Amino acid sequence: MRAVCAGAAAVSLLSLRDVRFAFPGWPATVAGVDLDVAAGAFHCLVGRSGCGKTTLLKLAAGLLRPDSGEVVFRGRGRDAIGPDIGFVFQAPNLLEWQRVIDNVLLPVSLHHRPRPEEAAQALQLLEQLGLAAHARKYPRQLSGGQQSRVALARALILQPSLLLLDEPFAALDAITREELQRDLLQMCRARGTGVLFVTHDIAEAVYLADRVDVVESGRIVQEIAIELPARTAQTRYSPAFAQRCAEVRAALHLEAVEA
Amino acid sequence: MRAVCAGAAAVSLLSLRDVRFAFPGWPATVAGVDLDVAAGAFHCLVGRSGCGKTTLLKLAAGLLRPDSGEVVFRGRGRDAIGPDIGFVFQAPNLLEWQRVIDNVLLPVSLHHRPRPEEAAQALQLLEQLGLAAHARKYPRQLSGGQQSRVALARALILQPSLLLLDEPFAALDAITREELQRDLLQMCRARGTGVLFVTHDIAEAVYLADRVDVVESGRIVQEIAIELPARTAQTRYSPAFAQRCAEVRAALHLEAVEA
Amino acid sequence: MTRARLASLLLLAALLAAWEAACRTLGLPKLVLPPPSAVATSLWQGLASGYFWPHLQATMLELLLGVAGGCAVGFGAGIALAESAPLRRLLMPYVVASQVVPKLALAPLFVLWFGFGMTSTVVITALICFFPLLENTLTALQQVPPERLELFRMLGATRAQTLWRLKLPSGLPGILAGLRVAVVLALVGAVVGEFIGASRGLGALVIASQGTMDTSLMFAVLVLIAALGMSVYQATLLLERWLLLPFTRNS
Amino acid sequence: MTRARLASLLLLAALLAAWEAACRTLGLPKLVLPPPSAVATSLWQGLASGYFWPHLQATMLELLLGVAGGCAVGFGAGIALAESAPLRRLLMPYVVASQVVPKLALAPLFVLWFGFGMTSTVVITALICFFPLLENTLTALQQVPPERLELFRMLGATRAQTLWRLKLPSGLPGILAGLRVAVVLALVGAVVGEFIGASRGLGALVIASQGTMDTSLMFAVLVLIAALGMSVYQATLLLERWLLLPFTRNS
Amino acid sequence: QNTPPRLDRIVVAGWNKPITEVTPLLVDEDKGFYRAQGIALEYVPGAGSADAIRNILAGQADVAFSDPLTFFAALDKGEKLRAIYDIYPQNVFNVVSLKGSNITRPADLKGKKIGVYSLASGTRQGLQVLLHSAGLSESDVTVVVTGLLNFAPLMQGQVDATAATDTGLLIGRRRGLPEVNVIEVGQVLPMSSDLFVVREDVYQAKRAALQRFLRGYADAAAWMMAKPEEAAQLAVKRAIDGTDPALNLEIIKLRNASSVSALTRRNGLGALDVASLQAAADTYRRLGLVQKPLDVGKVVSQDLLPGRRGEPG
Ligand SMILES: Nc1ncnc2c1ncn2[C@@H]1O[C@H](COP(=O)(O)OP(=O)(O)OP(=O)(O)O)[C@@H](O)[C@H]1O
Ligand SMILES: Nc1ncnc2c1ncn2[C@@H]1O[C@H](COP(=O)(O)OP(=O)(O)OP(=O)(O)O)[C@@H](O)[C@H]1O
Ligand SMILES: Cc1ncc(C[n+]2csc(CCO)c2C)c(N)n1
Ligand SMILES: [Mg+2]
Ligand SMILES: [Mg+2]
Repeated sequence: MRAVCAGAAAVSLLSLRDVRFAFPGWPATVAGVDLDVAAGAFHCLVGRSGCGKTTLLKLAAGLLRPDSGEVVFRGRGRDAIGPDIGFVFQAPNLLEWQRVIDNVLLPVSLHHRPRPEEAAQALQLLEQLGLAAHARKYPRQLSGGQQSRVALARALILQPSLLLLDEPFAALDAITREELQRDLLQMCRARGTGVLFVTHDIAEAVYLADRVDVVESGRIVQEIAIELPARTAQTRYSPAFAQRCAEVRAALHLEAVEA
Repeated sequence: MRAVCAGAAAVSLLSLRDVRFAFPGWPATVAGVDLDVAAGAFHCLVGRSGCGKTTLLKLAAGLLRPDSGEVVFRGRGRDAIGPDIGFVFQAPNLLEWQRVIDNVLLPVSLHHRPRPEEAAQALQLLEQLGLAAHARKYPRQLSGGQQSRVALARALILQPSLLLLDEPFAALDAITREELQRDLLQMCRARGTGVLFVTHDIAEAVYLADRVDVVESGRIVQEIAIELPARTAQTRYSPAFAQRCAEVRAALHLEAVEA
Repeated sequence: MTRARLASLLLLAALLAAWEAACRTLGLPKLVLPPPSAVATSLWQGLASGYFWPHLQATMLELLLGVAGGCAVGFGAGIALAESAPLRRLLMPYVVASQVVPKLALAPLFVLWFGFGMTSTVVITALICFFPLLENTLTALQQVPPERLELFRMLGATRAQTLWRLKLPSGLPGILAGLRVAVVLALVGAVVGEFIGASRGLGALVIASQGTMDTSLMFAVLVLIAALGMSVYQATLLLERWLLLPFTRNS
Repeated sequence: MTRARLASLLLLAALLAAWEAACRTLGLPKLVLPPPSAVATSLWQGLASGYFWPHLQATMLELLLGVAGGCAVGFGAGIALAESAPLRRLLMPYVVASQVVPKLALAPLFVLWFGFGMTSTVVITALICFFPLLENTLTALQQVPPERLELFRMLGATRAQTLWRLKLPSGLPGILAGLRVAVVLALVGAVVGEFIGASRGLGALVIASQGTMDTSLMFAVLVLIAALGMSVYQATLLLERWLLLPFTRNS
Repeated sequence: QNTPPRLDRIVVAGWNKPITEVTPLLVDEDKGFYRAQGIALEYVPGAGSADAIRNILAGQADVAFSDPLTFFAALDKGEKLRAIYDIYPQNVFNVVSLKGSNITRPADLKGKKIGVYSLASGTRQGLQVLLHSAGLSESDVTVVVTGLLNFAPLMQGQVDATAATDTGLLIGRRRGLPEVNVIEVGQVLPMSSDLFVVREDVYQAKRAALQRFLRGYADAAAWMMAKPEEAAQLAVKRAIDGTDPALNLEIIKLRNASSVSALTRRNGLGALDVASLQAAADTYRRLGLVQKPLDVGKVVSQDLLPGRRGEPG
């Protein structure tokens, strides 16, 4: 699948060119990043806490304006943010006065009163995320992991062509996590969605990504292409998988931790 | 070390006896839990998102009152919550109008104006958590993982005899995470701190715990004793470690995820 | 609930008893402080004879119109000023000026502009009650957590949508605190408006009863005013409880 | 900032010009609406001759004392009522009653109780201005995120600590909105209090100038009142900006 | 039935709410004094004579119910006004003190604490006139504002004397005021208490209607004198403060008394005493209450008065 798109710059969904950003009065947080996400491509960003991943994602989304460099989404500058990007914030960021189902339908209801088929679609999404029983609860009545799944459903409801996900699975148990990794991957493959995915879980990054970008001090210091056969339940136990993981661990200087 | 304490019920720091709890109007969230944490013991709770881990932790802390059963901390009923328990909430829960250092010193400053040596201790803790440069920032100026580390520092500052930690490392990168796992373990060993630690990371649970409790639908369905030699940098790569991980994975029905 | 109400009633009874006793033992002239019994008699007579009704009606109508107008303006202006910092800097001095200048002194001008009768009183009422709502709306709308604002930007929400779907719901508790102050001030506004340019209404009655130094009648009217005030306040509380249901509901 | 101020001044100039023009072309009698030029003359004369100063001083002193007293009471009562639901149910009706009963009607009695001179005006001022602060404090203290409350319970904080270290700081923006309303109302209270029971102060001056039909003098006094109001409001804004620094500071 | 004749609308601006004192202005529905003259009468309230004058200046009303000083003050400010009817030729103001305080002459007021309704009220001006007659001024006494319940501080001993009106004193007595000394302002300055005042242009444009209005008012006043009991009963219904018919009757009797003078007995109700008004204007100028000299003869008109014809037989 990826081979189809790889070469053509024209299908690049999102591209960042030498993007720099500093919070006023502080040293640069993002210090010159070049990045391309093609339609259907799945990029993972890994890096130490505080290295600038969230800031990079917000720059890509147009929530922050770069001090220099440019961010281009579908050929246009990132001034008009639209519903064609799904964003999952690092914290769930739900509206506490709306029920789960209404939180999920929020992107729809900003355009029109949700139609029954859209409500059904939202319910199905919740079902898929294991939250069908919680649709009429308020966010305050959910566990942490449940809230983060609601946020994910909200980002997916409009079937955007680009997903920017900031540690969406961090609060999930291993089993839910692996299920959702599988489902997300299937969905993005099927729809040709481009994804920029921040995670701290190396296995997750390797399982999901076509390419893992290692961020350090606001720069992408290494780009690791992950060439694995189509993911199956066995992928995680294959030697190739373990080797890719080791590569990423090495890029993160992870073997250096002493007891 | 654990062998010293294991047998004696007298040194049980925290014990829950047939604790049950339901949010009013909803089915039981915690449905009969028995649990003992001895001084110096390190328990990990694992289980699917929404299974009741946070609720259980809050019951243990006395933040929620059980519908039936009893919670005993240091031989006393859990009516008076005191500073002898360090609690890390699932979300960072920092005071947004106080600087990082003041957030860390909050538990101290509720007793007296922090003395210089206490401020120094807080700074040292921040240093250890990789946040020394951020001590005078406000929480809104920190990344997600930095915020969660501040919350951890706040829970540790009073050197409590019991730590209740709700996914404290979920927002951290692998390298920081492994460093902090090592440091936490050392610290708790040295001080004889009892720990109840919620995590979704199986390797983390196995690395840290003397015992992993698997929670399912508000019940502890399996208790897996982890008998490994003292943890070193090599522990994670030992076959024994892999085997314990597999055991926990099995208990969590994790191998059942199909592609 | 019933216990609190009981306690409240008991306290009231105790206060009244103390007041009555003070009047009797100190031998205070009625002119200085009428005993509650005399006030009660006046109140009863006024109600039974129908003397109070047209005045009560007039005041209630003015109150209603004034609250409606004032709250609409206060809410609208609060939104406008919250959304536009230049507008705020431009207009806020005038808003403050409109508040500190005593309406009592301007009443003749209102009469000049709005004529006699209800209109000027309604305008005074609205003018008095719009300010707390404005201030609270202004503050509440600016207190939205920034990450929610980012969410709405991300969703491509228009400014109006961000306002209606995010800022207003999340500022609701603060706005409603302003509303509570506003309805209470509105009644004061209506009554004070009637002091000057009205020949009807509870305010006119207060002045008239002062003119005949009928202090027990005056107190009876004040009791009516207080009762009216408490009912609108209670109504606001009910409205508030209903509006805040999504924030409190647990099932 | 300077641009906004410029715009504000321009607007003021435009309004004044329109007013002056209206007075001249419509031939409105000076007694009804004096032209700004006449008001300016009166204002200048009053200031230059020193006629206004003692009155201004009196009003400012009353305002200061009234605001201090009213805010202390409003803040204290807001805290007490927020902390205790039974107390709230018990006392809130009385608080509301104290607000809706027009002080102007009670002023003669206040004079009897507190004597002539400053005290009764200060009491009226305090009585008028405590309510918005109370309501906003009440609301703000109850809006603390529950997880922060859990944190403080976990830390074994006493009730007082939870109040001072958590509820008050986190409710500060709302409380300060109440303060803004309170200081503005306080000036109204001081002026209205001076209508009755005082022979000094800007309120007394308003009434006196009404008596002599010196409308331009009355407007000049109203201008003074408005200026005083705007300065205390500005002072409150500065205080607010300073108090909210921890919420806004970025370096 | 005949179609009713077209009525001319006349709006009277009062200095107070529609109270018992002004019953002649409130009973048209029952007695038809004004309808009979082809006048549709309306009453608009005010808080003080200044409001009444302002209301006619602003065109909100045709006729103001104003005391002379307020009238003079408006003339002094350059307004074109005209007095057309003397409502109360008697001075109704007084200064009241408790019997024991031995204040019987204006000179006794020196150094005392004296209450007035408000700084804008006629009571204060009355006090000033009295003080002036004794060679004193406001600075020789302490003036305090008491509001309408002005006898309460007197009874409580918070003031030594209080400036009031005849009806105020009457009501005060009914509310428990003990024995008092009364200094009447009329002793010093016998003059009118209230006039009907109109704008010069209204005077010119609505002469006929005003004349009929005054006839209606004179008839109403004459009726109130002839049938005080009936008036007291009607006030219960029409006046905002008329709940007590017995009190109404006493007030009405006082107002009846202040509505007549030697001059009105000669020339009919409403006759204006130019000489006493001129004396009052001169006094006020000496008091500094008006600045310019005033020729009262030029601003009063007797030509709309009903004359003796208006008196009932
Ligand atoms: N206030 C509430 N009212 C009703 N149900 C609630 C409430 N709070 C939590 N729950 C439910 O209780 C269950 C357990 O919640 P809890 O937060 O303990 O889960 P958890 O094990 O910590 O999950 P996670 O790993 O996602 O944090 C969840 O299904 C949740 O929906
Ligand atoms: N408003 C701010 N002002 C100053 N510095 C900031 C601000 N926001 C973030 N930072 C700093 O910028 C750096 C990058 O933050 P960012 O949130 O992008 O990190 P991250 O890579 O997402 O980390 P994490 O994995 O912990 O979420 C951090 O060191 C943080 O302290
Ligand atoms: C009978 C009678 N009693 C009182 C007044 C009231 N009054 C007299 S002068 C004055 C000051 C000007 O506002 C006021 C209010 C009146 N006019 N006529
Ligand atoms: Mg981040
Ligand atoms: Mg949880």
